[in-house]
Amino acid sequence: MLEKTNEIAIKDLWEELRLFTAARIALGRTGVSLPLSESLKFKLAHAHAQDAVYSDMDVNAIETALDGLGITHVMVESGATDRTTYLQRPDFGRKLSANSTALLQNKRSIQKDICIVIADGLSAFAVNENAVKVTSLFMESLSSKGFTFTPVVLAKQARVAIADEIAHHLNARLSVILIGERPGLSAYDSLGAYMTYMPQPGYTDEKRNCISNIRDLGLPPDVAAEKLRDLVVRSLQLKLSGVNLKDDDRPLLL
Amino acid sequence: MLEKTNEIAIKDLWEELRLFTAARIALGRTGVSLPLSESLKFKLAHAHAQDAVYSDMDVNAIETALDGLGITHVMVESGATDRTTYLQRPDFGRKLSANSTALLQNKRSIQKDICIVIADGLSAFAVNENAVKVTSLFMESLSSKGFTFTPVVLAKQARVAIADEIAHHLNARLSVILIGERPGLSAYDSLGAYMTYMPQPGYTDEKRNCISNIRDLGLPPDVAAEKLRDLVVRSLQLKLSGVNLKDDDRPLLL
Amino acid sequence: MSYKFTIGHYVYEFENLRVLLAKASPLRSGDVLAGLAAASAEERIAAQIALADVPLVNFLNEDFVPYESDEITRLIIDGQDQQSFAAIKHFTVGALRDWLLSDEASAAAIESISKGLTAEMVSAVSKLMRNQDLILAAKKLEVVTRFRNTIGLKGHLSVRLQPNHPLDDLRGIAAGVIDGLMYGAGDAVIGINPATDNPHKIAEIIHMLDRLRLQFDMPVQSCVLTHVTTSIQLIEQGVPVDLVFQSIAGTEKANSSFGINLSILEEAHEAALSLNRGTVGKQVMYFESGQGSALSANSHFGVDQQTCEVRSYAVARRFDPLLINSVVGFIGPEYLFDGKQITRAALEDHFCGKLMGLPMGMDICYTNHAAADQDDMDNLLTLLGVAGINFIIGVPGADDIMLNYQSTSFHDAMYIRKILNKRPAPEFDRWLQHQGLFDANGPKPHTSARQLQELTSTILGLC
Amino acid sequence: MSYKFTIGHYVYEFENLRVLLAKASPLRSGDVLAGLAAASAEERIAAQIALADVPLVNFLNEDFVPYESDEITRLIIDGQDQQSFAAIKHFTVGALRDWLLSDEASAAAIESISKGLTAEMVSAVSKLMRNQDLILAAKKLEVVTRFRNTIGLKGHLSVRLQPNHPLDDLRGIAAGVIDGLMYGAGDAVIGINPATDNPHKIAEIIHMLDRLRLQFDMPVQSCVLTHVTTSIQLIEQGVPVDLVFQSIAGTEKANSSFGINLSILEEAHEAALSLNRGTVGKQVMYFESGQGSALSANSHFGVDQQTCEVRSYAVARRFDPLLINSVVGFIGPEYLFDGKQITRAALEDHFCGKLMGLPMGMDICYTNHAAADQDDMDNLLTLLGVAGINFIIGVPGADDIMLNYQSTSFHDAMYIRKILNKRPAPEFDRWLQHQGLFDANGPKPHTSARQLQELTSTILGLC
Ligand code: B12
Ligand code: B12
Repeated sequence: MLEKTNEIAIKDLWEELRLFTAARIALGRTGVSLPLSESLKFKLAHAHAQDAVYSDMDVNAIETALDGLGITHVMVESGATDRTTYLQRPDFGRKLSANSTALLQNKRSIQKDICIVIADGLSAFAVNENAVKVTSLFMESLSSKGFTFTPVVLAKQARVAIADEIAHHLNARLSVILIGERPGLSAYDSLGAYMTYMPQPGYTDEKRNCISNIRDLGLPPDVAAEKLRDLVVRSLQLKLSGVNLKDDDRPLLL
Repeated sequence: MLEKTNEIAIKDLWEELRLFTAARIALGRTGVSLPLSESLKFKLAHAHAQDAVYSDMDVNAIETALDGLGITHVMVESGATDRTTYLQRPDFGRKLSANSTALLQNKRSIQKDICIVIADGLSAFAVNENAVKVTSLFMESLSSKGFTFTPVVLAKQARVAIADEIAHHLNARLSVILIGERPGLSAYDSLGAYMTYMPQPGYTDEKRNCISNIRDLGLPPDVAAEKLRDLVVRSLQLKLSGVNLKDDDRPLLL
Repeated sequence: MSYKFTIGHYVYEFENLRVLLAKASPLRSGDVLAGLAAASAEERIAAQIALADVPLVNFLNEDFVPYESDEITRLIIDGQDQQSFAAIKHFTVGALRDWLLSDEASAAAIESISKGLTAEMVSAVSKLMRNQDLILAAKKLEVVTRFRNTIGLKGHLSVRLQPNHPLDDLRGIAAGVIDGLMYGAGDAVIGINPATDNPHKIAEIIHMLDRLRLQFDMPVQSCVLTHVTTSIQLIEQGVPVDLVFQSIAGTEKANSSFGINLSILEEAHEAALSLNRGTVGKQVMYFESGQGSALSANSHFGVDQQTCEVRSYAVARRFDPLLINSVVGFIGPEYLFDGKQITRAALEDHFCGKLMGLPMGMDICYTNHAAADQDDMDNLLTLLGVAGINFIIGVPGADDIMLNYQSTSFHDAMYIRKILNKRPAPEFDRWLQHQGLFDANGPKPHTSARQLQELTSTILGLC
Repeated sequence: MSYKFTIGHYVYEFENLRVLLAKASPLRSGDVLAGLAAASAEERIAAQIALADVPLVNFLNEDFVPYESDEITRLIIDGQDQQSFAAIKHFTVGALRDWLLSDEASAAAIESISKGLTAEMVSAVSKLMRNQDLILAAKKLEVVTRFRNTIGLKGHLSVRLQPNHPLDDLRGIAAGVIDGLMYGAGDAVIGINPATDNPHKIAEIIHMLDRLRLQFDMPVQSCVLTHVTTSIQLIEQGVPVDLVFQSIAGTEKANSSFGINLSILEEAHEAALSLNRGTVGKQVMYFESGQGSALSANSHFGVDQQTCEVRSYAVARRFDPLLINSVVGFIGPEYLFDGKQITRAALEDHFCGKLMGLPMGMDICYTNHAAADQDDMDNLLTLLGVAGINFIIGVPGADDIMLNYQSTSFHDAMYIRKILNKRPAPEFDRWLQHQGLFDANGPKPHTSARQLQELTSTILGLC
């Protein structure tokens, strides 16, 4: 692509540094400007990232995978009925639809430790790629230690805060949401994990912790599952989440 | 309005020149900038001019007025079904809808001299204000001299070029369209008159002549009717219209 | 010849250069209206990538509008200068873009190849450029023209004074002229759009403006923007015409819908030159153009509206104009929908015109049926100022009460001169200072009421 | 108190100042989302006209968020300086706008009244200003700050080097730092957003950046944009923190959703000062803000998003920051829908910040769910450059691979410096020239491969 245009631009002499980062470094220049080849690659990536916002959660595949792992699940939707509404009304995306609220209230059981929510967020791609992997590794490592789980909840057209309402209905001590982060130019498949202790509808972000950039070329799903496990365990032990709970890589006492 | 803000701006010393023009002259300044009072008046006028684009032709009133004058008329519409389509598809606005085409073909009679079209164009306001007045004065002066007319055609969602198709169907030697010019900030009721000799569908502007800015504070309707009369008579005499027919105020030989 | 680019598994194919350029165009309503626009963002970028690799020489072998039937195609092809082209003959369109922005491409270097470029090459390269590229490249270029003053020098920005009146009332026009002069406008031209095309009326206006100029010994030129055939007629009658104006478009057929062709323009050019009225120069033509005019006259032949526009610059270039501006937002949202599209088109037009060697100005404007407002105009004005535009339009209060649209005002002109530290044309600047209207910083705060009284009554006396 | 304006026969009534300001705001999606926006263009202008006639003193008697329950309201009201206010006490909001643009309002004159203005007055006046007014007034002001270099001088433009990495990999970050330095970025700050909030990791990054600075004797400051509480903890542990960062918002409740309040910020400010690391100055805070954050945390109390934003500047002003920028397009289209809204908001934020006496920069940016593109950013960058912005963001290739959005690039920074003839911060400029990376015209064409090899391996060695 665009080989023929590259005769004029000045190359940067530090191209080898690309080894260390996926960032767009050492792009060269013509005068002070970006060489055309880079400018056009950027535009193409932009078109694709914009498409990622409109990608759909592959509910079938996720449900089949969870079934295969023997994980029970339930499907809900937010108050945003479609993508356009979702983008314009974040407030709708933070709340369950009336139907879904009723559904969950029916499923309420005795208190469990953890409620996991898988949500499309701003990139269903990310969820399709990475959510099941993180979920299964995370659940596996904690189930074996005796932690209990509500069914996994799949949420469509959802924002981060919906997890607290969901977990509250299902009577869980802690909510974890795996949600598609907004797609970037280079990373359109990045997952974010957010966690709240003793979740309540209406909580804001100071009550949450976050692990971000989960994807193969970022924080790999297996490492993310471990970090999430440590964070969740510490939260349940210290009975808190949010700003006062700092990420920490010292060994956990389980 | 805004008296209190006017303490700081520097006044222009030539305000009396406003006698000669409705243009926004002698506005004063603060530094090099427009005083706020003028800036806000401008914005308000802009909001109103934008509304004028969406004004509707008052068909009832116009038909009643024509009836009162004993002028026969017929109503047609262009290929643009609504205002939004009209604005985006000028090509539709230049052509009759299928229904209207059929209607006019049915009304075809022996050749007449002149076909007058009254069309909303970009400001129905303008048409509501001024079209009947120009039409009646114009027809009066020429009927008495023996010129013949097709029925007056009211056209909705129309562009200038539609007149040539209409007049062609009705078998007229000359088309005249009175159409709402795009609304300006100060003049949102200005009418344009365009004329074509031996009109054919598909003609472009070199074949037409134009009299513009018809409104009380521009070219008053009665003067416009006279100018239009002279132009039309000269066109029929010289058997031409468009760039080679120049406006001329030398006396007419009728 | 067809052009291709593959993304993922999908092969985008473009049947010829004309289609390729249309699909590569940044989104605008006119191309959508014409059915020429790319169907998706991805297709648009595929076209841009394919276009980047097209050798410039291909443009010499593929007509956009048939050579046989279009005199503008003939003008472009026959006028293309092989010698200027030699240095860039091996370039692709993409290489031309990279070269234009390179340090090597000085103003002189670019000027030396300008005549080798066809209108379509210029249009093509602009489609590959971001807004900042269009600004940066245009800023390098300086196109200076002269009639009674010097327009287009770096560090200067001129203004057309446009005091239209719906009845062509002489005193109404004069009132607008005074307003503009007080604010330092008029150095590009004092240019009136007449409401009528009545030759007597037009002659009257021209005479009045000439008296005004002589009375105050102003180093300015005037123009009444009537149809070129009317101007020719007036020149024959001995009316003191400074500049001849005409709207132009980019195909023979579109021009014929304007009632003109190259030989009429030629005739006008010669007529105007024959009067020999310039003092510091002999550039006597004033042109306006604007994206969408060919399409609106149904004579675009499947060529995208920006390429049609640049073809009209080929017409302008032929007649060595003193001034040319695109009327970018004037024709309406049917062709440029909103502030974003108007802005993009304006930056393209300015860059393309300058690259063609033209003294580009701009009517920075919008109509009331478009999705645009004063904020959009402020932005665009600032951008074009940075890009080094030769002149802008000055209408009292930005509101043209005859043409019914909003352009830039005398205040806008003062803003852009102040914020970018630009001066009027040097001769006019000196005149303003000499009259006591301006000092080194801009308009003087207190012209005395008496002095002003005299001035205005003298002027009204000339009407 | 209620405010009224009548148009035709319709009386528009606005129940209080809070509502009046919201209805007078230029259209933006966030205010529509919040149900605060004007219902029509006419209502918006009615509100602006009514607002123009409101005496400034009214703002001292009407709370936007209750004084009792909001510490930011208390900060604003208690901090308002009556002495500075005296000179403009009799002004209406409209008069303030006219005065700011008048020749009388020199930079010094405006500075002398700045502390008399409340955030809400500043927000109000900006709503009456067109984009060109916002540019012109902001350009008058010069806010200069210092830590290891001097930022904000006229004729200069600084860049925050933002080489984020999704794993906080030290060499990955260093690679981005090298790329930026080569292109002359980094004089505002070398500022990393950490992917994690792990304090050990963050300390590692800070140490690495400090070694880098010392090794090359660079007159720059570094910052890791972690939560303020983490920075405090790190300072206590003796980690060499140059600047303390925090995101701030305009209501107490919104800040508490960020996990902060004024006393935490106070503590952070003192902790950072205690290290005494600045050489040419002691301004140690770096803040970011952005329209929409209060609404998104459901804590806007019916105040329009721009007024909330300016209230966050009252927070910033309290802590004498070295740097502050709005992240204008970062939060998304829910709050600023497209390029037009982002542009307007950015010009407001820049002007309002400068009028509050703050060293405003801007993260000129957009997300992939917004209706914006590089052309919009080029335009906005150019406008803010003309308006005299203190600093912009520099991200490799404009693509932040960790935060997932597009900001400006090192190339963009070179563009704006070149086209407007701006230089980096003087100390950094000298350093760049001394290192042989820059000459008087900008980046040097040929840094030798050997020299470069040495440089990069030294830097990587520090990781
Ligand atoms: C928009 C406009 C244009 C646009 C038209 C493009 C378009 N597709 O809309 C452009 C920039 C191309 C243009 C060009 C010219 N225009 Co013009 N234009 C106007 C304007 C501002 C608005 C017209 C309007 O609102 N129409 C209403 C809508 C509903 O009609 P429409 O079907 O959408 O648009 C058609 C008409 O506008 C027509 N049209 C536009 N201008 C002219 C001029 C003439 C002489 C004719 C016959 C038709 C015509 O072209 C459009 C397509 O068919 C008027 C001023 C006014 N206040 O009206 C001047 C105006 C009509 N134009 C005028 C002139 C002189 C010209 C030119 C001859 C200038 C020149 N010297 O070259 C050229 C060539 C016109 C031609 N023969 O094609 C004069 C006419 C004076 C007169 N009494 O004869 C006017 C009154 C302005 C003026 N005083 O200068 N124009
Ligand atoms: C957008 C964004 C913001 C916006 C949020 C506004 C909004 N309404 O969307 C703003 C600018 C306000 C913001 C602020 C901060 N953010 Co933030 N933000 C992001 C970003 C870029 C995208 C998030 C996203 O796509 N969410 C997905 C959509 C679907 O979710 P949503 O429901 O629409 O949005 C919610 C979340 O984004 C959440 N959120 C945003 N940031 C943070 C940070 C934390 C710690 C938490 C718990 C929640 C949270 O707020 C939104 C409303 O509830 C991420 C980076 C990334 N790659 O994901 C960083 C990111 C999540 N933020 C981060 C940080 C550190 C912060 C701050 C603490 C910075 C500071 N020092 O003040 C502040 C305060 C956050 C808080 N406690 O409220 C870090 C978290 C690091 C970590 N592992 O803990 C991230 C990963 C970026 C980074 N590395 O710097 N942020």
